[in-house]
Order: sequence, then structure tokens, then C-alpha cells
Amino acid sequence: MAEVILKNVSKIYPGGYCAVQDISMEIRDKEFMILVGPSGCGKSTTLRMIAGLESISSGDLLIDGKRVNDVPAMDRDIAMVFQNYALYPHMTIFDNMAFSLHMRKYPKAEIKKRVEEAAEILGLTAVLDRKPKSLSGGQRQRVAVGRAIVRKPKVFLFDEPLSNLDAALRVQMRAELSNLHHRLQTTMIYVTHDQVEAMTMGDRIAVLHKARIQQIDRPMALYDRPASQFVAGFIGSPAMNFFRGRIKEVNNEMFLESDGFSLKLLPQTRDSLARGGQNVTDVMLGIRPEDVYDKLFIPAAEDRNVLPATVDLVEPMGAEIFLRLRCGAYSITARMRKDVTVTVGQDMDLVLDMKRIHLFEADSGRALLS
Amino acid sequence: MAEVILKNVSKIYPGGYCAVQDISMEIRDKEFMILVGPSGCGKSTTLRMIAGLESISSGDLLIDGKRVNDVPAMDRDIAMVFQNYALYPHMTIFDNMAFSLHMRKYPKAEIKKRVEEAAEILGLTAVLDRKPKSLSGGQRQRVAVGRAIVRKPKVFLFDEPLSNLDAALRVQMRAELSNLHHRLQTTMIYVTHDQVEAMTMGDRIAVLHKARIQQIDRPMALYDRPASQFVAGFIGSPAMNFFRGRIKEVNNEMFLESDGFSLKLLPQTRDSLARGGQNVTDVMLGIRPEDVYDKLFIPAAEDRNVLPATVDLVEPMGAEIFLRLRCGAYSITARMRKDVTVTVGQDMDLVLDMKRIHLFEADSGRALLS
Amino acid sequence: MRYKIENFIRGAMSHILLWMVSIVCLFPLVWMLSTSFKRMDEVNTSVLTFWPKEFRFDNYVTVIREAHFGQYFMNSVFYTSLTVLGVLTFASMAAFVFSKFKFPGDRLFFYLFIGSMMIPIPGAFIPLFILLIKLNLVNTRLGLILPYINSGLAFAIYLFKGFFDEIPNELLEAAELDGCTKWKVYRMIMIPLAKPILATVSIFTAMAIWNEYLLALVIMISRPVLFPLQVGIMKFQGVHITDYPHLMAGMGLATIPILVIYLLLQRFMIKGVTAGAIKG
Amino acid sequence: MRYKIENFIRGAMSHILLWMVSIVCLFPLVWMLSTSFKRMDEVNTSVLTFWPKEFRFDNYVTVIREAHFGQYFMNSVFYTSLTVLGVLTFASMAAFVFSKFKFPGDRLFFYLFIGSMMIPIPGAFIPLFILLIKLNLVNTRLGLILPYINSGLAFAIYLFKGFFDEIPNELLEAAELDGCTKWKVYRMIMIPLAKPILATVSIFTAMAIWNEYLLALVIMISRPVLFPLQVGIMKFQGVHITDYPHLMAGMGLATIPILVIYLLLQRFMIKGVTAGAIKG
Repeated sequence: MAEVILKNVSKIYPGGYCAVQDISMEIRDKEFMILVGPSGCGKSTTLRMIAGLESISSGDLLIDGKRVNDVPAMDRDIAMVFQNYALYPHMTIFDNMAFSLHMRKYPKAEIKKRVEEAAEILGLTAVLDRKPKSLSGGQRQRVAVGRAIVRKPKVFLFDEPLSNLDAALRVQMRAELSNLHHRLQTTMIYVTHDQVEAMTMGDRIAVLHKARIQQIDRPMALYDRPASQFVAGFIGSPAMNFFRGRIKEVNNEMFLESDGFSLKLLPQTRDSLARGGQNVTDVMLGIRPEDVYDKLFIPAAEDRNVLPATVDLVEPMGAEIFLRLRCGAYSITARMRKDVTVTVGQDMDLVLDMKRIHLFEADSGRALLS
Repeated sequence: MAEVILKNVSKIYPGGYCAVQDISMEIRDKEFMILVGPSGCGKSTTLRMIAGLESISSGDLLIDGKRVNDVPAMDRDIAMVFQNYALYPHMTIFDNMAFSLHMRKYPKAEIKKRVEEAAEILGLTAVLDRKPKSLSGGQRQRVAVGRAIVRKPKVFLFDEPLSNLDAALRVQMRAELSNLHHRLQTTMIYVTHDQVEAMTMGDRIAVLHKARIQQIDRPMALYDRPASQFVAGFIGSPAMNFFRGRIKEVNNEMFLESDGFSLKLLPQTRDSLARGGQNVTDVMLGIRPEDVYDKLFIPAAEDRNVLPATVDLVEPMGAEIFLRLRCGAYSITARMRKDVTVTVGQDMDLVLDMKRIHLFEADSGRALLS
Repeated sequence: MRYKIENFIRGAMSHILLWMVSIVCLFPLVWMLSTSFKRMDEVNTSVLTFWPKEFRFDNYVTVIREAHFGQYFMNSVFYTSLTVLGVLTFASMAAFVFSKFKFPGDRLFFYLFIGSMMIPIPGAFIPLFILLIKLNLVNTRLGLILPYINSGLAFAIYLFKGFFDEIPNELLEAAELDGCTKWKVYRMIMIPLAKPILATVSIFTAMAIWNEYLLALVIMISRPVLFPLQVGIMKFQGVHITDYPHLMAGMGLATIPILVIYLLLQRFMIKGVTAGAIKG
Repeated sequence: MRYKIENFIRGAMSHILLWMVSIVCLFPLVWMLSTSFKRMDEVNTSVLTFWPKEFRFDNYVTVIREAHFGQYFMNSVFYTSLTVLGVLTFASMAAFVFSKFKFPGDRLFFYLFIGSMMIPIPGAFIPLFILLIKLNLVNTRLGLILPYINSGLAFAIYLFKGFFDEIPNELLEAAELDGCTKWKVYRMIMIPLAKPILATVSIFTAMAIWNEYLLALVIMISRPVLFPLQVGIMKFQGVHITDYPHLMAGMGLATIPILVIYLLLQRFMIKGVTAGAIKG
């Protein structure tokens, strides 16, 4: 049982800079919660406040129902894995993992048992006698994790633990950490700037931007129903396409007029808009790259819903092809099947899947469809 | 006009270590050639030999038809972009870009014109007076490129230029470099360990492994028709799945028998195998993650071609979902549509698209189907 | 992290430690200044009071007027600046060769240099003096500057080499592709980059040479007109009775140029030392 | 890159430069050794021949037998080791506080320390001597060791702080989460990591103290029994005629321990110095 609850937590530095503003969230027992956002969004500061490495300027932090704002880091029963591993370079792997137990005066036999257990889980048994510098990046990361799990803490904190690893290793460690979470069944809070890590690992994801929480939800819910333009653009790769436009109603039909093209909205979009965005006229239309089609393959498309574009860049990815196209002032990314044959400079008529568009208020970025 | 031709080029270090073994390739004028491979495969050494930073132990290097083995680096009319940018920290951006022209005693007005042109192309005009350390990673990379283009060299060399940038910036710089190539129409040779960069940017790709060239071809050809198991596993993400098996012929039908399952091969596979792999019985079967299906969606699948598996890991990617499944001793990655609902631990019957399988000789890794 | 010291006791203890060490380190400076304002009789009665009964600036005036101050000062400036120049030139060139060239015996050479730092100073004096006699360089400016440069080289090479080793080879390769010869790499890349080391070596060498006393006294033994400042002001130190106020005033004045150099150069000085062993 | 020197001329020139500088740096050492094997009359006739007519080891024997060598040697060992210990302790603690704690006036304190490096050495002697008289420490061991420690502190703090600044704060934070107090962070993390600096400071301090001559002569003025080695062997240096062979043999012997320390510790020494400004 280890819930972590933040109630209106803020962090204001002496100079007046506000790193975290009025954040509230409830991290459930055994949950894998991800804090994601661009650099400077306050995600690391939030994690460091939970760890006790930064003081909390205002608000309450509760672990297991107890307010711990003033409990020193070492007494919060929390373990943390740092981005640069922060292994003790002068100690062997065994001593690195045993250090916290040693400091807490556990009996030697118990220490040995726990370290060997953790080393077993993480595949480190063979390197227990070595020093950190003789290990590969992935092994160091595992030692950092091992150092955390020997303590059997209430909560694990991860601060961008994979960002120093190369692409292939990152994919593998992602899977290992997910498996570890299933195995240990402990609350984990994980900070990253990489939306792929967030999507693939988290039970829930909190997206932070400009010191505030933008949205907290399950991965696919964030992807399908972003609450703001920021979340829509941040989650998903290649990123969502956006077009600025104005909503117009003509002959009881609703249109979105933009630079050089006009789209007829579906009746259900119109209804949804009537609920969520009355009186809003300036909007951002969002459409994901996989919902953009070549008109050749969609014969039924209405003529007026066609976007004329020119291919700027062709990126074959193997199983599919990403196209960058130019349409007036806009650059559009489209995700196409691998058997499409295109060349740079070629014209292509694009059709959007109107069932899957997103609309945001242009000024606030608030999502208008529910 | 600047072809680069390598004829049986090798690099053997004084200690006897062979970094590059008998490499021959022909890089055409205006071509964007990528050398890709895991670290230590010899790709960087090859590039450095072309640049003149390493001596050539044996073989010939021809640029523009002339043998340049013994021409010093500075006289080869080649420009190189380094992984760590290698900008001169004590000079302004202008001076960094002007340095090579300055060394070659170009008139001041000409230098100014060329640097300003390059800065314009790369969006660096505003930072010409600044020092490298005040620039972001992406800007530094652009300066390194700018330093190369002001010289209007015959050949551009790139040594993993994007590996110090973060994911989003890498995607953007990829596009910028591709556009630059279209614009400058110069021969470019680009070294990377990242197969995504190779696939998306290269006109042709040379895959290197263990100091030798494995295959040279266009990106999609490498993906669809890998010449060896190494290339098949290296190109594509998530990586191709492999199963070890034996070919058996029963009642004039051909089967692949593996641990716990048996697959009936299609007649065309059998014919192809008869041409490319007579008498081979021990094979590796390769299948890409996008060619693995849940049997529920393929009702017509033959019962005996079904692989029973258990879901180990679910990675939602937004537009699709990657599944890691366990099937006997094998771990399988499958790429599924986003609307599949699965949970960890669930059983799933898998069906392979037998039209899209690859077969490799188990010992040599040679591709058997043509 | 830079801990905030939440706890008063901890803070107080750190402060006490620091104050103690500060006082010990700074005592000579304070005593020097205090004494330089005193009168001779006040020094004899209360050497350890730090606040003079009255501040007498005339000790300084006397020193400047009576002690050929200007002449000694210019001598010191001359010796110091030429030594610094010589050390910077030879050390940076040797370090560049050690750091970026490969040649047979490179390691042996380097260790010989570093080994020469280990020779006891008095041990080095006597051979030097004899060599200088033989070369007819005793009582000449060159006879002082050459051993000065010699004494500073080894440590300077050590510092320069450590710095050059950290300059990534790609930077030199880029310069080579850009059309630089080795000499131009040295002059246009290595030296401008080595500013922090140039500053550090300058400060330490200038300090050592400016304050050097013994070698100058020996070598200029019969040419007092060539004395540097530190030797010149020693006329106030008698065999039995020392004129502390004037001596200290002279020393105070002698300290000023070195403080000025330090203040000018310290922002270029190296900020840290690394072992390359911390990452892990 | 480490250029291969393809070109013979370039190679030759580098070698000539290096040989010249080496000879200049190593001349004192070679002369000292050569002279220590000569006879007095040979020295007088040919001071600059490096190869003695015959190798006479009896100079060494005489020095060890006649010059209270063992006693002076032990004195030197005592002063040097206690000074090194004192400098390491105080400097590392002060540097830890400067590097990782935030308190009002932290920068001021640090600059005071570094500033105290700038004081001219002769200027520091006299105040010290007076202080020691007042504290009744002249002619005592403590009276020598305390100023020795004082003289080494500032530079050692500078080195330690530079190193501690490079230790990432995450390492300290990890230790804190693991249950370390600040004192344990110092003792179990900072000190073990600082091995290269401990070695470097030890070597430089030991070298300076072992070879120190002037201060010891002044402070032990009336207790020859407490002389360190470098002062002890000076009995061979007369006012008018110096017994070079015996003096050089004594100095040669005196150099051995410091060479041994250097050879033992040099592999732990810091390999490089950085300015943090190279990357770019």
C-alpha cells in the first residue's frame, strides 16, 4: 500500500521563478505513473519534491496518507534512479547495491541475500565484483535499478533513466522496466521527455507543460482524446498536423475554412462542437498522419474536402512510408502504406478522415470535441 | 562530377587488427550514399580513409577518376561534418564557417558572400556573431554543415552527425539534410549506426558488418529483400522475428519444422527455395512484425500454421500497438492495429503471412529466397 | 545540489572551521599590513596588536623615496615578464608535441620532464650557479632569466599537456581538412583555446618569479643595480635589528602588482581539475 | 589523432626542441649525480665534465656516517608526513564545504583563501617568526609543522574544490537517499573519490616540505638536533669553500625518498586539467 498524493503543490525558487505551479494528482498504489513533458516543464522538480531533494514551497505531499513535506529524504522510504545512474564509482557493484542497507545497519546475511536476489532478477550476478566503469551503459542502468529494489521501498522514482542509452538498448530496457513493475507490484513514478516511453510504459500519464498539468489519463486515451492542442502535438510520432481555420455555417452545414481549402464537417462533429465549443469560431484543426490519405485510394471523397499538396520529402520506414507534403502555407505529414510509389516534387491530392479530426480553440488550445 | 570509387580497400592497424576488409563500392555523382552498421563494423574508418584522416593499407581510392591514396586530406577537396560538431569554440559562427576559405586565401568579399549565402540556407544569419557554446545542439549541427558547404567541395562526408541530438530534433535535421542534398546536388557519404536514418535519407545504403560490406541497395530493396540474416535483423524496427527450423518434404509438400510448431510453405516459396537453396535443411525463418497476425482476424488460416503464444508486453504506440509474445523458446514481436484489445498474460494464436516470409541458411545467414 | 544548511549547529560548525582556516591563512597578510603602518617603537612593544595606534603612511613614502624603489620595480617587471613569456612559449610547444604527436620515446621524454620537477631546489641552485659562472652569465640579466624559465617549465608542460589532451582530436582533424598545417593548428587552434592554461601558468609563474629572492640574491651578488624588488627591500632587514615597518611597507607595495595580475587574469583561470574517473 | 610524423624534417625538429628543453630541465640532476661521485680536486679542475674519472661511492658513505644522516632523515620524515596529513584533512574538509554547501559569504571566503596564495613568501616568514616567538613555538616541532601546513592549505583547497565541483550532485543525492549524513557523504563518497587529488596534493606538499630549507633553518635556529635533512647536509657548504662532492652526495640521497613517493603515487595523480570551455 503506497499511494502518493500531491495537493496543490507548487515550487517557487528564491528568485521568484515558478518551476511547478499548483499541481494536484493522485498516484494509486501499485500504479506506474509517468510524468512527461518538454524540458523545463517542471516534471523533474515535481519528482525531486516527492523524493525530498527539493523543499515544497506550498501544498501538501502525502505518502501512504501521511504528510511528508518535512520528512527528510532518507526517511521517506523512497528509492530513486537517476538519469546519469549516479553509481558510486569507487565501490563494486555489490557494494553499490548494498550501500543503503549497510547505512541502515541491516545484518550482513540479510544484505547479501537481498543483493543476490536483486542481481539475479537483473542479470547482474556475474558482475557483482566489478566496478561501475567496466560496465556497459545498460548494465549500469540495471545496477541503478538494483540499488533501488534491494531496499524494497514504498515508492520507486525514475528520473529519465533511459535517456543516456542508445535506441536499441532503450527499447529493451523499456520492456525490462515494464516487466519489473509487473513483478514487484510497487508504486512507480517515472519522469521522461520521450512520449514513446510514456505511451509504452505507463499505466497512466501526466502531461506537464509550463509548470502545470495539462492532462492525466491512460496512454491510448491521451492519444485519441487529447484535452489540449499541446497534448495533441506532444503525444504521437510523427506529430499531429495542425491547420488554423474559421468555423462557418452555411445552409445549415458547417464548414472549416482555412488558407486555400475548405472542409465540410460531419454532422456528429457539428453536434459535438455545439456542446463543447459554442460561439468559438477561430479554431485549430488537428489530424494525425495516419488519418491523411491519398485521394486515389478514396474514390468516394467529396471534391471540396480535398487538399492539393506537393511532396516535399519521402521517408521510407520499411513497413510504411512517411511523406512530408506542402499544402499552401502548411506542412503536412502523412503516414502511408509501403506500396505507395511517390517521388519528391510530385503533386498529390490529400483527403482527411473527417471522423478522426480534432478541433481546438485557437487561443487557449482547449479541445472542443468530446 | 564527383564519383568516389573504392577498390578492394582494407585498413589494417599496426597491431594487426583489421578494421576494414576488402571493401569495394562505387558512389555515383550526386548520390546520397549511407554506410550503416553496428559500432565497430568499420564504417567510420572507411569514411576517414575517404577523408584522408586515416591511411589506406591496401586497395585504391579514386575521386573523380584520380587515385588519391597519397593526397593529403586538405587537398582532396572534401568536407566533413563530425559527430561532435568539432566547431572551433573560440571563433564566432562567421569565423568558423569562414575558416577554411580564410586558410585558402580567398578574397574577403568572396568569403563574406559565401558565408552569408550558407547562413541564409541554414537559418543561421541571426547568430553569425555568436560563439558556438551559446548555440543549441541543432544550431551547432547546422554550423558544422555550413562550414562544409561554404567550400563547395566535391564530396561531403558525414560521420554520425545527428547522434548527439534528441529524438525530435533528429527527425527535423534528417529532413533538412535531405532537402540540402536535393538543393546542392553534390555527392554525399553519410555514416550512421541508426537504420532509421539510413532508410529515410539514403539513395542507396551499404550495410557493413565485421569489417565487410554485407549488401548495397536502395532502402526498400534492403527491407524487402535482405541478402543475409544480418541485414534482415539490422534493418527495420521493431526487428524481424527469427525462428530456427528444418525443411522437410512430406507428400510432395514442404514444411518448416521448428520447436513446437510446423509451418507449411507456399508452392512459390518451394520453387524459389529449389533455385536458391537446394540441399539446405537447417534454416532460419524470418518474419517482420507487421506480417504476424492474430488468428481471430484471419479466419481462413490453416490450423497447422498457427503459433500458440502468450502476451508478454503491450506497447501502445498511438497509431498501432506492438506486442511482445512468447511462443515456446521464442520471443515474437507483432505489430497490430490500435483497436486490438489485449492484456499481458493473455493467450493468442498467431498466424504468419506465409507470402512474406524470409529464409536464411542457418550457418552462413545467406538468404535462400530470391 | 548545494545543500541549504537548515541546521544552525551544522552551519555554525562549518563557519568556525572556515574562520579558523581563514585566519591562519591570512594572518601573515594582515600582520604585514598592520605593521607597515606602525612606528618602529610600537612594533617592539606590541608585535601582535593588529590595529596600529595611528596609521602612518610615511613608511610607504620613505620606502619609495629611499630604496631605489622605481629601479628595483622595473627590474622585477623585466625579469617576470620575460620569464612568463619564455615559459609560455616553450611549455605550450612541448606540450602540443607530447599531446598530439606520436613518436618513439614520447612517454620517456614526458616522464623525464615531470621527474625534473622532483629535484630539490637547493640541489638545483648550486649546479646552476656553477654553470652560469662557466658561461659568464653571473651578474647578467640573462643569467637570472634562463634559470627562472627552466624552473617553471616542467610544471607548465604538465598543465598544458593535461589541457591539450582534453581537446578532441576531431577539432584538429577539422582544422586539417580546412587547410591548416600543424604549425597553424598550434597557433590558430591550440593556443587560443588554451587561454585558461595560459592565464593559470602566467599567474603561478609570475607569482613565483616576482617573489623569488634567493636565486636573484646569489646571481646578482655583485650588481645591486640589477636587484629585483624583493631583494632590494631586504636592506631594511638587518642582521640583528630589522626595520619591520619599512620592510613590511615595502613588501606591501611589492604585493600590489601580483594582486593586480591575479585580479586581471583570474576569470580566465582554469575552473577545475579532473581525473576522468568520476563518471561511472 | 596523434599525428604520425611522416616527414623526417618535422620529426627531427620536434626532437631537437624536446632534447634542448630536456637537457635544460635535467642538467641540475645530472650534475648533482656526477659531482657526487667525484673527488674534491676533480670538481675544482673540471666542474663541467659529466663523467667522473672514477666513481667514488665513499662520498655517500661519509655523508651517511658523519652527518647525523639517520637523525635528520627521521626529522624530515616526521615533519613531512604530519604536514601532508594536516593539509589533506583541513583542505579536503574546507573544499567540501565550499563546493557543496551554500551559505552567506561563500564566495568571499573562497577568494580570501586563494588570495592568501598571492602573499610573497619572504613577506610571510617574518610575521610567522614573530608569532611563533610570542607563542613560544620557536625551536619546537609544532612550530615548524604549523606554518608548513599553513603554507600548503590554499593551493590544496583550490585543487580539492576544483575536483569536488566536478562530482555530480546526483551522486550526493543518491547517497542522501541511501541514508548518508553530510559527514558520511564526505567520508564515504567524497574522500574515496578524491584519490587522484589526495595523491597530487600529497606529492606536491611532500616535495615542497621535504625540500624546504629556509624556514626550518630559521625556526630550528638553536636546536640543530631537530634539523631536517636539507638543513643538515648544508654543513658541507662553507662560507668560502663548498665541499661539493659530499654536499651533492647528501642531496642525491635526500632526493631518493621523494622519488619513491612520486613513483608510488603518480599513477593515482590527476591526469588532466579542464576549463569546461573546450566543448563547443
